[in-house]
Amino acid sequence: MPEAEYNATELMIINAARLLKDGDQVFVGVGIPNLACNLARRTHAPNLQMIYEAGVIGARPNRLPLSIGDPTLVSGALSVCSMFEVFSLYLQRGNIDVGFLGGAQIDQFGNINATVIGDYQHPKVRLPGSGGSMEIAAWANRCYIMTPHQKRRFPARVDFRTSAGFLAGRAEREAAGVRGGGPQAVVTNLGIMEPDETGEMILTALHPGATVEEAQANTGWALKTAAHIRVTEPPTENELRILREELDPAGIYLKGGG
Amino acid sequence: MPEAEYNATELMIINAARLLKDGDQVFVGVGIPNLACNLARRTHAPNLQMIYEAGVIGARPNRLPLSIGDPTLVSGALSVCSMFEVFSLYLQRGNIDVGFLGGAQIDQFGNINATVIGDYQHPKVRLPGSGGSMEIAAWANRCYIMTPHQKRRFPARVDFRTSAGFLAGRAEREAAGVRGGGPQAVVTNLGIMEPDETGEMILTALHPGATVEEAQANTGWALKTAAHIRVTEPPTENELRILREELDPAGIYLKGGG
Amino acid sequence: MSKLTSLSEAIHQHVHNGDLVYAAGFTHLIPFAAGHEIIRQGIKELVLARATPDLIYDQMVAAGCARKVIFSYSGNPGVGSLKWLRDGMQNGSLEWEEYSHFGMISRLQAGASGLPFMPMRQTGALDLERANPLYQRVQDPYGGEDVVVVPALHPDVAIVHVQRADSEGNAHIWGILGEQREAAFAAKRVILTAEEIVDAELIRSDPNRTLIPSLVVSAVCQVPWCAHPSYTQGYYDRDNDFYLGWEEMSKDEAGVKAYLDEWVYGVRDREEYLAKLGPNTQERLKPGLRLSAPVNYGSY
Amino acid sequence: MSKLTSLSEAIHQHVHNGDLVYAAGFTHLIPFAAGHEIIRQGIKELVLARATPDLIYDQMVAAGCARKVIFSYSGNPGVGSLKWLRDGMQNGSLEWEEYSHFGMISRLQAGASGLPFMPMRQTGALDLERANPLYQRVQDPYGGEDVVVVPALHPDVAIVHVQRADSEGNAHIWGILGEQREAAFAAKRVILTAEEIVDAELIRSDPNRTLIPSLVVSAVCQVPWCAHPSYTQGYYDRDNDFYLGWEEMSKDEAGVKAYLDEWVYGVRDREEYLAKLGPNTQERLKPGLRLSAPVNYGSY
Repeated sequence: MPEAEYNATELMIINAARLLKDGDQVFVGVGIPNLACNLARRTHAPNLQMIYEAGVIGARPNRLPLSIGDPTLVSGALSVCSMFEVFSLYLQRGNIDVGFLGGAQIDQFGNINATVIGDYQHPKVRLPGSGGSMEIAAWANRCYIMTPHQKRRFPARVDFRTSAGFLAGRAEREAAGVRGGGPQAVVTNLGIMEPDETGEMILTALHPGATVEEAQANTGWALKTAAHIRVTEPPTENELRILREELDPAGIYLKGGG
Repeated sequence: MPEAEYNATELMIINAARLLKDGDQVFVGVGIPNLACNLARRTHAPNLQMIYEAGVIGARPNRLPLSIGDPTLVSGALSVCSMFEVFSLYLQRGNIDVGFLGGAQIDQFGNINATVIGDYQHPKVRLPGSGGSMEIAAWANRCYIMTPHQKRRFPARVDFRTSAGFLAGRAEREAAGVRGGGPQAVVTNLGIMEPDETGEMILTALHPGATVEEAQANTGWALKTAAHIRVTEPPTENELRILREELDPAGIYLKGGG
Repeated sequence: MSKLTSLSEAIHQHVHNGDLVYAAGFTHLIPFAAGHEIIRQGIKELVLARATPDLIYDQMVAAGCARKVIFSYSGNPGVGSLKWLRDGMQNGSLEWEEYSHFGMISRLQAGASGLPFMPMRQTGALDLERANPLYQRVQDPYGGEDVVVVPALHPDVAIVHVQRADSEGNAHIWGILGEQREAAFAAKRVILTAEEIVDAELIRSDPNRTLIPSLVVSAVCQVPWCAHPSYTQGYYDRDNDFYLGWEEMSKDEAGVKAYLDEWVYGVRDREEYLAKLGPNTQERLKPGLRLSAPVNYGSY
Repeated sequence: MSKLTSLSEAIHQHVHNGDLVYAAGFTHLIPFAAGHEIIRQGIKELVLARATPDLIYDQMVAAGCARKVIFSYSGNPGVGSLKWLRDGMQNGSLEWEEYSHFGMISRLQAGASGLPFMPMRQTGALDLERANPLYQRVQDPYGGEDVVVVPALHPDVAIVHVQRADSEGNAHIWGILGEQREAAFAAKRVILTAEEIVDAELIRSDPNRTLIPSLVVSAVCQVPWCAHPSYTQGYYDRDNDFYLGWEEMSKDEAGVKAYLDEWVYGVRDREEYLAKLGPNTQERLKPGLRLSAPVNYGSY
């Protein structure tokens, strides 16, 4: 990548924000997904609504929340319900358009591991576990993943499937009767991967300056590429200004690298 | 019965009230069960708590409610929840000590019909149906029934089992794994029937002046009697005063005959 | 985006011949105005579902709107029976499907939760389970007793009355909650009627009170006194005189016709109904003030 | 009847060696004071259940109170991991039982509802279902996909912090509700801690806000700042500095020992903790006023 006036985190957030649609009901965690949603709201998706697994609907935070249960999410929100209710009435009921997911490993079919490196019963590295992600990955209409493009993060097969992408392929997910549409895009600092007709994640877009070779070198499986690889629009001055000046002026997430 | 200073309805309410214990959590409908609970609260059971199927806990009504969802039950109550919650968290969870039941027919084993006279698919007389009674009869620790002693109300077998007493006997109820203890007493204007060891309702008490013969003549099965039939204490002046002056001064229920 | 529209327009757009309608409300918040508008618009062949059909469904059945009722207690609470439902079931002109209260609202809870069914403990009373094949049994995989289950209910349209909402349909409800929320989440379309349309900031001042979110609402209608002769906690009392009087009024066809002619067909909308009801009745039903103590959400 | 007692007495009476404890709270209302009191009383072999173990269980595990954890997200939210839980699972010294959030709270919902199990739709992610044999499948009798089920959880004791309660334990809660209510209804015994004990009339002024009734409460304790470094909506903010700092503090045994010695063993109760915390920290965490708009229940 060429020297740029934006960093990898900003690039991912801005490209993720562009995937969101006006009116989307987004099940969102804190950190960079929160920034992507807020950026979308201030640009092309003013009616996007944020729903937090803590049970907060239509939050209007006055500050950047550190935790998913920050009190600033509650004061001035449209509605607050219990955790059981937000998972039942919103997520399981099919009322969520978009979910954001993350994890230590993402495989060729968008399955995610956020549970354990090594054997489950004898963990080499024990990770936090599912939280909400098992159900978000299953039941949101569309899921997006933001993660730096690194080989160890993209193994051909995850050690543990915390949440379902397309399993071993679209047909298997469909046979399982899982409601949502599965992962629609993995946004990295190099480009964007999207599922092909079999559910395999293939390279469909590159950010300005990034190459297919770079992407392949940082992916743990033989990365297929779309017939026509799109080059993403570079972040605009407006997008960067909103992110840096309005949303994260202290650079808590933007400087942290995601 | 001799000419008395109280009527049949008052007699039933007062005897039902005496069956309630201090601290009982009572799932209560409007009408005479409501009066029995309030009488108990003002005499021997000040800590009895009334819970309404409308989702009202610890009501403190300022007037006699006509319907089970009267607004006077809500204003000043301790807690209000949804119908699903009151049936789940309170009744099904086993938090209810006492339920009151009524119906058009009550049989030898305390099973109740509040659904239909005649064939279900081709009703001769269609009654309102279960409402909450199917679950109250099953899950309250103790159930009480108040009803005038009439042969048509006490058939050997009900046309339709809307709610379970002891089914065909205690063993069958136990085999069905039903949580609550079943009907503990049927209070009539003649006396009280209670279940024997098989679950059959037998005559255990007579009100002053009433006779076994009278009870038998008004019961649709061969009514067994306890070895020692108790004679109930007549209503006290204090009980009658509270009922008439404090609880139902307009005589809405007391004069209606139940 | 505002979803405000007239009740007449909302009914026209969202309630169609043959729909399964759930007009929610356990004694409280029963949307009589919406039922009357459905009668006026001559919508037919409806499947009318409610735990307690109450007078509103008795009137709609009498007016010829219904093919079938789904219910758990078909009475005039504290008074007697619902003649038109009772007769319809007795003479075979009205189909019905019946549950206990818990079975009925468990169907809504399953629907609201996106589940195929809800389990309930056994009650020992088998006759209704046998009469209604939608009751099923499921084994407890942990070795306990079988549970009874009912399938999810997804009404084509739910009609839900509330005290106050913003123009997008975020609604505060208090008092008896009945099955208001479950019906709204279970249904395919939701008509929300409100005593008051308020600024979104007022709704946002107490988000824990918002039981129905805009997300599930199709149309929002401001309809003061929508629930009369039922009631709206804090706004007006239940008109028990009317409930007592219905027993007599509904006794024969002439009585019902007179009522419908005067109070349904004879008025254009709830505003006219309210004017006809007159200030004395409104005065009689007005409760005194009894405010909730505030809570501090804090500014963060 | 008043159930007021000291937190120390409540813990002594209701929490025993080997108990399954559910100290509720999703980020909000986490009862740190109760966890510290359990540590001080030296209670051992506990099974600690929480959707998010959070720092409180990391401290209790570090202090040697726990035999096992039951959880669905074992991290320091927004910061990193919980070292003592992570190490315990990695080195085999700590048993664990794991769910997704929805699986975890569905266990509580089943427990609270008196059901043997709760159904959930399938998620396609089978590894956890395979790893935890308490996940089971049940056929949909209506012909749809099988559902996933989890069994009811009935904690021996739930500890639930609330904003305000009367002396009998009727409690108002607002802000993030987490699994407070479900834990209270599911448990065999409930210790309720409250920022304020208020007159029952204040509770009765807003019955829809009463999410936990006295009926299920065993003991009521007035414990201001019970939740610090977690927070109580409207009373004090989350102490994010502490959450960020725990990462470093908990890195080794010496760090944790220093913390426990100073802030747990070194104080007698929450009152001393609060005095030690000092007015500056309290001032820093105080939110501004943001009151809910009142509602009128009406006097009838």
